[in-house]
Amino acid sequence: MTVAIVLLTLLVGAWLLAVIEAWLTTGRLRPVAPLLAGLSHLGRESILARKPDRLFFETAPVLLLVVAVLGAAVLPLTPDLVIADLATGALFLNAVLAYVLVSLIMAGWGPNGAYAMIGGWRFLGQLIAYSMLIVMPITATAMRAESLLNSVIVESQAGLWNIVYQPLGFVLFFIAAMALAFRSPFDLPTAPGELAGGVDAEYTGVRLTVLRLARLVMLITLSAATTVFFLGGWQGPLLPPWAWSLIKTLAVAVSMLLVGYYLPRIREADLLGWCWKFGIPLALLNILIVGLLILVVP
Amino acid sequence: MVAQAFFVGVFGLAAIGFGVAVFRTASMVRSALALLFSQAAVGCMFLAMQAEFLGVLQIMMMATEMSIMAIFMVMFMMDPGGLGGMDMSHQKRFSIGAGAIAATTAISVALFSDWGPIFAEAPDAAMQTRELGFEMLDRSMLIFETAAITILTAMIAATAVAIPVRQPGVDTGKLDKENGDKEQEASK
Amino acid sequence: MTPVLILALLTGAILFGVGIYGALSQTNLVMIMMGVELILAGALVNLVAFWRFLHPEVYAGQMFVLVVMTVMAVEMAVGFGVAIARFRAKGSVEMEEAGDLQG
Amino acid sequence: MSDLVLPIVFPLLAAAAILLLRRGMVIWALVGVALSLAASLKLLGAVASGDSATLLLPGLPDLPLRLTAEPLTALLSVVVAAVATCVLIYSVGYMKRESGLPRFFAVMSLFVAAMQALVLAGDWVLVLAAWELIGLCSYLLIGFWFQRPEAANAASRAFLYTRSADLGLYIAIFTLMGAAGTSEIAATLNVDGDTAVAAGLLLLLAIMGKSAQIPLQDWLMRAMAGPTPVSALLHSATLVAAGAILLIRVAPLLTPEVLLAIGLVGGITTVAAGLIALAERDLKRLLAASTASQYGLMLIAVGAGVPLAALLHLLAHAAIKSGLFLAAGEFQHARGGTALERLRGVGRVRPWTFFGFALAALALVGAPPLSGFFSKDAVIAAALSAPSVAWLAPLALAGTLLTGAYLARALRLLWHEREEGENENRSVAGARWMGLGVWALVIPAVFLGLTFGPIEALLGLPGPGDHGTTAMLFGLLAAAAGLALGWLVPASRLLGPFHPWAQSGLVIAGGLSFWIGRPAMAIAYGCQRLERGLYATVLSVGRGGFFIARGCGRVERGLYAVVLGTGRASLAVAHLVRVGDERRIDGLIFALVASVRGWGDRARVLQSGWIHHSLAISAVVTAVTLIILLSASLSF
Repeated sequence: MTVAIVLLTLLVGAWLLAVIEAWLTTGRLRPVAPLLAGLSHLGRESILARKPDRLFFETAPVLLLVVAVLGAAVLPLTPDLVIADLATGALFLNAVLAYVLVSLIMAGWGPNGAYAMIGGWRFLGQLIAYSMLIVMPITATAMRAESLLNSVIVESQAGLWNIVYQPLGFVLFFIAAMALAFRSPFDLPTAPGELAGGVDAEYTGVRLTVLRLARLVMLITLSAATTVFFLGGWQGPLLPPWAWSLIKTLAVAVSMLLVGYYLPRIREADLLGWCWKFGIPLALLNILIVGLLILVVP
Repeated sequence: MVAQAFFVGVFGLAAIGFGVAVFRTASMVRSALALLFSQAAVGCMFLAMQAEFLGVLQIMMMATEMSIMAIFMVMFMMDPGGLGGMDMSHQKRFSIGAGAIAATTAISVALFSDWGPIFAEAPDAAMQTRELGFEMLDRSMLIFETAAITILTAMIAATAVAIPVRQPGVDTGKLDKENGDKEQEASK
Repeated sequence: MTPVLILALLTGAILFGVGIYGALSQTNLVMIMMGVELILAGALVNLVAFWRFLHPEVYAGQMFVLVVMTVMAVEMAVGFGVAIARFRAKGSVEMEEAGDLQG
Repeated sequence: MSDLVLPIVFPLLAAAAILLLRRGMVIWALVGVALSLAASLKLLGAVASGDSATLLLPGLPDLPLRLTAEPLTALLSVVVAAVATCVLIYSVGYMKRESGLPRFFAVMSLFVAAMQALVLAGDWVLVLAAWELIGLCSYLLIGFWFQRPEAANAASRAFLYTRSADLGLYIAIFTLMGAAGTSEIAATLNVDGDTAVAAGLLLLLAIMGKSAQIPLQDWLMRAMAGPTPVSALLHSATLVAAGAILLIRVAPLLTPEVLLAIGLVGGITTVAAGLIALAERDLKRLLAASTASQYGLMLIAVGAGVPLAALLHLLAHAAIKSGLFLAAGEFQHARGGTALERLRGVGRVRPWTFFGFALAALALVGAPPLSGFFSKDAVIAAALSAPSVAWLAPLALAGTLLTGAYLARALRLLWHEREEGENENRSVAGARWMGLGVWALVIPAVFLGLTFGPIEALLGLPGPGDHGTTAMLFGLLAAAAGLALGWLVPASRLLGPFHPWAQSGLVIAGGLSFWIGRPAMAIAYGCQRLERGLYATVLSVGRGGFFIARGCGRVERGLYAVVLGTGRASLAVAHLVRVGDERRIDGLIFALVASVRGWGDRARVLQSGWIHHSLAISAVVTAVTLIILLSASLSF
């Protein structure tokens, strides 16, 4: 039952985000367009490159989708609406999200094509830049909650949301999440304009649909994670918990889309340099500050 | 118990299968990813054995490590795609013998030694994480710190080794290559 | 006699064997490192099995697992450092071509 | 009660900050020490209100590090922090003109941290660590001006002395830990029997090294080559005090024999060092000698079985002696030197500082109602109430008298007009800071006596017994007599024949020069003698050889013919032998060489230099080793 609800929520959220994205880019609000696009993709012929690594080529989109859904599985939308509230939930989220890289490398290597491969390896460099910035802020939140259970992390923010308690961590996590979802301005693996689509350059038809769906679902998952870790999850006045989770998640997702809409694409070298020269020291500083706060403020 | 045995067995088989696949595929990226999935299966075995933290940690670490392995394969192999289907192995018979002997010895030790009393119940995951944290920062603190320092040293050492030696106006890479060839001539 | 422990140990043993085969048979430095990784994975399986079924109350066992994971990471880092240096110097990391130490 | 760590952590952080940032070091150091002082005051308050806490820090497995806050340790930590604060304030002014300030302030802060750790330590491991750190810091600080040979010399000398004495500490600690089975001080203190005696004597050795007791007092005088604030810190609260503090803390362990030994060492030191001080030509060296003598008094008190008296004297001495040193440092800046001749009459130029100096000096002599009065009376009363009065009391009194004498002498020299009164009132850089530091120490030196009552109540150690009035009487008499002698009679006449000898620092057993110098000289001398002898014998042999040669000349001719014959015969034999050689022996040798080469070739096969071969070999070797080990473990 829970599973069904969560999956449905993800689908609806994906649809909403697709609509909003189209609205932001084209300026026109067409609620049905995404569905139509998906259906039309189903109709299209599926082109296959020469000498592809068929296994990877087929697996990659599915793996991406599965990863996104698994990540959502440990995030509590309401106190009882969570598929599996693992005792190491926060860590599990990291572990699952690490497989985005794997699926992208597969997707890059699978269709025997230059652009795709460059895109895939680019994402490896991108991971080396952002992964620490995903892990460390989550560590700080877990420190405050003194637990890795996501639900406990949410409850630990009953008094004060983490976005106020550790704003530095929130900013870093927000950026890193965008880099992980490879939204613009971090869309290096699929850089339309310089890589002609990168990893999904060679994908057509059903596979492309799955790929795009997976990207949207992953955006939702990461927004939900931001909500859980920094925005107090389902907590909020007078609305029911699920509504709060939904509102916050959508707000985060839309803000991510907006940031991406207004910023130019970043260079890989710059990304690496900034993340390692400023991001990681700041993340460590954040951990230090949170630790001191925990020690000082009982 | 039965479920545990089932899962441990299944994931163990998966780990072994992928482990064998590592050395059987010609495509280097495939073998790297096979190793990744083998390690991930090992992590799932940990989960099945109720060592949740370690399992998740294994799954997480290996994803990154093996992906990096993959890119290094592509960088360093002459035929990463395995399209040429060339054989990348030597002293096969000895290796197979050694592997078989090692495996059989370990298996026989596992089978024919008395493992004393068995604990049916493991502490629950949250407790484990907590206790492991205390262990790390209380009794094994020295060991933990040593591990950390070791990693740091390894990072620095690896970087230092990988950075090219710079001589003004000389392309060291080519120079060294020629020297290497000369040496090989001399050694033959 | 406990099936699960034995199952885990068998898996560990076979992984160990496969790893040794790989480390000995491969011609490429990176592949050799893969073999070593497999050997260590077998060791990890055994460690966790021992912790779980023999001494679940002693957390030094889990600590040991963490240390072995550290060793894996260190091995990767240093190995790749050597590989890069070797590749830069000799243009390949094929062990067949690395006879410099011949005496 | 985790704030036990704070007094140690703050100076440590200050040191780290200075070393990292390399600027603002003054502020860092002052803030660190001040915070440490505040923390230890808070600690003292908590302890005074009756809760003595122990903090376990994770150290080696099953060997945790303990910090204890009991009245004694808390009080001592307060003293350390207070003196350190004053000294650092002072050194802001004193070091104004110097370079290498980061080094100075960082090491000073580290020094304070180490001392706090030693004072608060609850187990021997920590004590050892802190002890070593203190030795290192003192080395670095005494040798601060390492460009000057005498400074470097003094630093290494101090280091050698203390370190060689530390061996005693090591052995003692390991004996105690072995006997008690734990590293906790409180637990090891109730060891008894021969272990206690041995441990006590070994500890005494270490303490003699650190607090400069005869015959290891030499380095203390030479350590004056360091900056003056360093000397102040060393003498009053840290390095030299460490010995006495350790002694006071292990007092329950000491058995009567050890007590007697301690008392005697202290007594001899106090008299001998007093004589040295009386004969000194240099103000700082004089103060150093007096430090040794005062610590001798403390050892007497401990030897008499009244550690409380020793503690009181330690407190009083901490304030007084650092005050004296700081004043001396200001004089040094005023006249560019510390030789008493140079300083003659400097008191008139800097009356305020001189006033402080005089107050502190009187306090040290034991003039009522200054602090030294009470503490010294406590010491004398302890000596009188000791089982070994006959030994300790006269020595203690003599020490007091000498104290009066040399301090009076110093005061006179500082006050009297120098013959040619020229270039006075040259301004001193940072005199304001220095004066602040001096007075911040002189005032407690005056009023510390009032706090002794509460301190005794707080510590609850046994008092010096019921000889209060007699002790006071004797003490006052001795002090007054000493002052009068020192002021009226010049030292040279006072000491008479001893004077030059005392000036040279009493080198009957003056440390290195005796323990190492003499034997070396003796050996060298012996070698020279031996050489001479050999030369003579060779000469005579030569002459004899000459005569013999002449005789041989004749015999030779006769032999010539014989030799010729022999030669021919031997040629014939040689021919035969050669024939034999070529057949057998050479063949044998060649065979050997060939086999060796063959083995070498076989060995070279292993040396293919290929990684996979090496790996294979290592795998095989590992397997073989495992088999051997297993079979061994099975067979046994």
